[in-house]
Amino acid sequence: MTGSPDMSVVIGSLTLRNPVLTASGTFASGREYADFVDLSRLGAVVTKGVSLKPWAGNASPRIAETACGMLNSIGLQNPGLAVFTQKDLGWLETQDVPVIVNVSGHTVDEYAEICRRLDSDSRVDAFEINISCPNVDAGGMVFGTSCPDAASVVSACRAATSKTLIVKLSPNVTDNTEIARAFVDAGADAVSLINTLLGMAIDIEKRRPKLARVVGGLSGPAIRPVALRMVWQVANAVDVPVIGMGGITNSRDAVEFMLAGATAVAVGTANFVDPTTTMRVVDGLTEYARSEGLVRVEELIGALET
Amino acid sequence: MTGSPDMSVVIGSLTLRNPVLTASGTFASGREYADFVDLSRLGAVVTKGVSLKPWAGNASPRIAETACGMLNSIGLQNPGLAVFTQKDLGWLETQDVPVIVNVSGHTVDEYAEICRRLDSDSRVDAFEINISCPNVDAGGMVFGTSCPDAASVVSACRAATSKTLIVKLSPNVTDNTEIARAFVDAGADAVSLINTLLGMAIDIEKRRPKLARVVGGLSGPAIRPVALRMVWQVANAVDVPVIGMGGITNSRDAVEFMLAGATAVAVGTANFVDPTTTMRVVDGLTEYARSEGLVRVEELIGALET
Amino acid sequence: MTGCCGAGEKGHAGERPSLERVDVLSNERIAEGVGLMILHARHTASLVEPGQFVHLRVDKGRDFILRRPFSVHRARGEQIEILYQVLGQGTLAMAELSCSDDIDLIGPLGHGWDVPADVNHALLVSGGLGAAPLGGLAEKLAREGVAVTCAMGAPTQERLVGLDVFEAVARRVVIATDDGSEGELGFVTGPVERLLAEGSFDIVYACGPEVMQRAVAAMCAEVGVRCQVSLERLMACGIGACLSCVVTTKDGLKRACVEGPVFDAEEVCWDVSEIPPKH
Amino acid sequence: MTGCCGAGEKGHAGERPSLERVDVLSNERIAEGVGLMILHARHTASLVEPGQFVHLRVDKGRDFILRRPFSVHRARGEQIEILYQVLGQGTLAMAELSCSDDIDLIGPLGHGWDVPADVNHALLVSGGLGAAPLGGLAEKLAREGVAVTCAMGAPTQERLVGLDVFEAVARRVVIATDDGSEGELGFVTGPVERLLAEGSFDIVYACGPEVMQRAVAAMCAEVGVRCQVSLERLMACGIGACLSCVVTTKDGLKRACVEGPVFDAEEVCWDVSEIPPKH
Ligand SMILES: Cc1cc2nc3c(=O)[nH]c(=O)nc-3n(C[C@H](O)[C@H](O)[C@H](O)COP(=O)(O)OP(=O)(O)OC[C@H]3O[C@@H](n4cnc5c(N)ncnc54)[C@H](O)[C@@H]3O)c2cc1C
Ligand SMILES: Cc1cc2nc3c(=O)[nH]c(=O)nc-3n(C[C@H](O)[C@H](O)[C@H](O)COP(=O)(O)OP(=O)(O)OC[C@H]3O[C@@H](n4cnc5c(N)ncnc54)[C@H](O)[C@@H]3O)c2cc1C
Ligand SMILES: Cc1cc2nc3c(=O)[nH]c(=O)nc-3n(C[C@H](O)[C@H](O)[C@H](O)COP(=O)(O)O)c2cc1C
Ligand SMILES: Cc1cc2nc3c(=O)[nH]c(=O)nc-3n(C[C@H](O)[C@H](O)[C@H](O)COP(=O)(O)O)c2cc1C
Ligand code: FES
Ligand code: FES
Repeated sequence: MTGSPDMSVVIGSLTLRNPVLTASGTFASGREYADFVDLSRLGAVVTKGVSLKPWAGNASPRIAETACGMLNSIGLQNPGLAVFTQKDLGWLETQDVPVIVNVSGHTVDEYAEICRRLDSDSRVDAFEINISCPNVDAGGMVFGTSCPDAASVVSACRAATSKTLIVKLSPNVTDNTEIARAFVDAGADAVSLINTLLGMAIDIEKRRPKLARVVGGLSGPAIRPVALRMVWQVANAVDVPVIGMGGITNSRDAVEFMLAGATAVAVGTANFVDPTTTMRVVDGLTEYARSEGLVRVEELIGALET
Repeated sequence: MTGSPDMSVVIGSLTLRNPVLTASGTFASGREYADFVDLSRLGAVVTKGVSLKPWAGNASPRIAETACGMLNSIGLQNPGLAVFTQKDLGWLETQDVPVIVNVSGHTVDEYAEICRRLDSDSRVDAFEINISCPNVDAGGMVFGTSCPDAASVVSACRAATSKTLIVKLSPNVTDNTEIARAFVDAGADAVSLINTLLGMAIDIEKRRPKLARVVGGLSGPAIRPVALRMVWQVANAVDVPVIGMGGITNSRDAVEFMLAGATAVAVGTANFVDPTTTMRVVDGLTEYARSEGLVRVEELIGALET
Repeated sequence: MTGCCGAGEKGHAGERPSLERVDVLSNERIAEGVGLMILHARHTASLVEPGQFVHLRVDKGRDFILRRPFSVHRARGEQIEILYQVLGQGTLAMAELSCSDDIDLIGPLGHGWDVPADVNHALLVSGGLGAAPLGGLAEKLAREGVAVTCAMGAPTQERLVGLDVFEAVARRVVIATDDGSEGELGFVTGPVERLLAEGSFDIVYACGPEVMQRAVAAMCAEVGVRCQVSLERLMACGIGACLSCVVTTKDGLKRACVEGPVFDAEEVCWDVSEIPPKH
Repeated sequence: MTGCCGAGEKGHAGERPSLERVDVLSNERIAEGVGLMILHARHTASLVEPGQFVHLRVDKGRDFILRRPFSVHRARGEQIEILYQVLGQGTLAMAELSCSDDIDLIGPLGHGWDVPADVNHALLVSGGLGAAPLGGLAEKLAREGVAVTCAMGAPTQERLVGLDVFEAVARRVVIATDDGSEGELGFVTGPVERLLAEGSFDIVYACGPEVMQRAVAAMCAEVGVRCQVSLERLMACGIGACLSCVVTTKDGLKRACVEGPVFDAEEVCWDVSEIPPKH
């Protein structure tokens, strides 16, 4: 079609047909959304976090609603790598969409082992290393907030795979730019942010936390300004592509993240609200690019004037 | 009145008639709110940040609205200590309410000097040291995110005054408990939190930040879960009273903060939405204490069951 | 443009949930704190089975963001009925909807009541709004020639809902209220125990507060009668993707939105408390 | 319970702003993208001076939280009129209000137009919705025997508002539209320049886009005629406490919500850009 902008973007060795991804843990592996979303129109599917062995996750209640947001303490419940490889990758193979596997672990070795085992699996296009989940005791955010530890996870994964390696950053830190630089030095091809902000809610009648685990991760529109600020800071600090997320609900939000420096964006909590959100974002972003007369959507990346 | 709960709480050497304060910068010195609020029914007025010399603040636009919240980059505009002492304290003297002066500075000496000059002023009941403002380049958050620097501000202020010293914490850090402990060691009688979360918003038509200063502080209901979590963490980490704030809109929110461990609460952004919010919170909190059969509202402090 | 999408993608045209814009046909207060909303939901109405639910969006432009799950009380023609209790901001917003407003829903969702082929006489036990997902079941059982007895519990007579539906099709309806303002005084578990002792039921369907369901499940186990329950969990996605709604079962964690909300009572690990705090 | 509170606390009973619950008496689309809302605001209506504004709350339970400032177009009896342009979520929510809805406002607020005692002939210059705060001023001037001439600018004839009010009291009304669909083609600054050249005005009151006000201020300075302008700033509190609305003046920063929105054009440092980004 003449006049229609080139929507593709590049992350590591991957070329995505457009910059719209799903945020890990909010889209499972996509099967549940296939009734609402044409997966072949997504930039990529980012899977739910997968660990080597099955994880049971946290006790319920696992979610609580907050002003323009929600808290979750799912705790990376997943059936483990073997089931994931068979069931989820088996299904994703039948879909025409790049697959980014979100990797969780309790130890450096666990993270690396998952990358190693999937390195030769052609159904996997990239890894997103989740060292920033606020909902697990060992691993997760403990790694994500301390530079040396986290960087060693990244180095180990780098050594284990030649596929595109994305590292997901925690927002619960003083300075994300420093951490992002350490990850890039350790071999990350791209960084993604933000994971959820650690938060809490209380039932005042019962005088108990609304989440069984007491604290959980805040996501949704409420966190968008914080996410956007961090994407802007990190995009200005590193030379690799940044995948931006946090409260994206429509294509206008996606444009904000790209202007701030994101090469791609991911839609998370908004999938729960409207399961067709990713499609609306793809359509709206394309329309915006067209109306702004862009040849390539990449022209938006970091195009903020300050 | 028999059966009515004792609403007073103690912060340092101050006994407040109830736990409801105003959050600095959202209530000026109270004069503008006197049409809507009976100041003698507040626990205390916390003034707008005051610096030694006049500060011009940041360029406009200084605010932007976000989902269930707002960004501000006022930048501590204030006429300086001399004008403050004459005008604001002069007016506050005529009101029957304790006064907590929020102190800003560019250097350790500036903070201490303000405390020193006001130490003998009987119109001042306590200081809140703001080393956590995200909106000024020197001072402010730079201090608030680094332990040794911030602790030296607190020590210097401690040496300069025998009045109650409250230190206000930044939420933009990895671990607030560590910082809070350092402040208490340096002489703080209480800590208050949270200040605003650093955030950003973009006008996609103009491709420019919505705030002239690019980034600003996020406040309002959106940040409440993060604020509550931090109050809970800090209250469990230090032995001094904690003043909780961040998105408090009604008395139910105030109860959440007290259950999480706050001795007092402050109402900020909600004043802009409904200038009578503090009065509603005082009434609602009293009613809640009564309906729960409390003798003293203090029974709520940290009464969360986890 | 989004409208009813996706159906058919998997070759099961019409059997999959879809996102449907629906019109409110009526919305009335029918008991103390309880509303009955009738929606024109062509797709869902034609497919929904008793015990399934819809995920309603009532939050557009509001300060809360999640959908709210509601059982379909009854489906008739192109319409579905929702019986809802006004509890918090979501249901308050629902109560403000009026005829001609349009909202959207995802449906039909979940696994509804199973009716084994050999069932002759079923006992339906409801507590409060637990009557909601049992309405369509009662009608279906009656249509299929299964004898239906209902035991209904409610706090007060003013808060008893669904009675007309049950009375129209049930052989017998027994009522208990906490204050005795209708039927006998006490919990519904009293009459249930007596009814079970009569020994004529080959299945029990229960919905209501989780403690009530648990007690009914225990009584059924005691007398060896099959029992199905419909469990409530906090739900974000409603379609099986987020894992916020898990129920601990003897086979591990199951999602209430896909594998439930109806579960075999025997399957459920009742001692694990997962009930969301309700006022 | 909160209702109209505070007034009187300072002994200026009735001269202070108050928080007022008000009923919407009517709310109609009167031009392309423009609504006229009439509110029953007893307190504010009795006190408001031309050029003052009210801070409207239209956000209850919505995903945006701040009030929205609007000039009072005209006050009559216990009613006030608000002329508003639908721009974003706040004004969209306003457009959805209907008769019998109740909202709340803080008012009257700000410093309105000053009418010096020696004024004989005033020129009122409006650009688009700039007509809003000038409506009441035109009527007041006419009542006080001051001759009024109006120069109105608008993008198109469909978006010209306030004409009837001006025509009822003004000696002369000159119109310019960007597309020439009403009056002359071009910006309102064209006719203003010619009018000023006539030399009969002893004051100019201007409201509209800031570039227009700035241009008018410059022309007035040129010919030595006093000029007042009404400036818009983003406002959080609206009552002088938050410092979000500052205007850079020759005497330093002033708050548009208290010292303004009307300023002496000479006072304003026009080269400092503080205009909020409007689409
Ligand atoms: C499959 C399913 C079917 C349901 N069917 C019905 C029905 O037919 N009629 C009916 O009245 N209610 C039904 N519910 C419960 C209904 O979803 C909640 O009452 C409703 O979401 C509360 O929304 P709210 O905004 O008014 O309350 P909120 O302000 O969100 O919460 C009020 C209280 O209700 C609890 N609550 C919130 N959401 C849920 C939820 N999803 N499940 C259980 N408790 C919740 C909260 O923890 C809180 O204590 C069903 C729930 C599920 C999971
Ligand atoms: C003292 C004063 C009097 C005003 N009187 C009128 C009036 O009589 N009629 C009228 O139509 N408008 C008036 N305005 C402007 C009006 O307040 C804004 O258009 C309105 O708040 C936009 O709200 P929204 O939610 O629809 O737009 P938003 O979605 O909030 O924003 C849409 C656009 O309008 C801009 N905007 C938002 N708030 C303001 C504001 N307070 N001032 C200026 N621009 C803003 C935003 O930056 C954005 O670009 C006045 C403003 C002030 C300060
Ligand atoms: C229910 C839920 C589960 C999540 N699970 C994961 C996960 O497994 N791995 C991960 O890296 N992030 C996980 N996240 C974080 C999201 O991917 C995303 O970073 C975050 O929610 C912010 O985006 P949003 O505001 O658009 O949801 C989860 C978020 C939610 C809400
Ligand atoms: C407009 C504005 C100005 C503020 N100015 C100050 C200040 O001068 N000193 C300070 O310590 N905090 C300041 N704050 C932070 C508030 O006191 C409070 O910590 C924060 O807004 C969170 O509370 P809230 O969500 O209730 O507003 C300001 C906040 C706002 C919104
Ligand atoms: S609600 Fe998301 S999996 Fe059940
Ligand atoms: S709007 Fe707050 S000072 Fe003007």
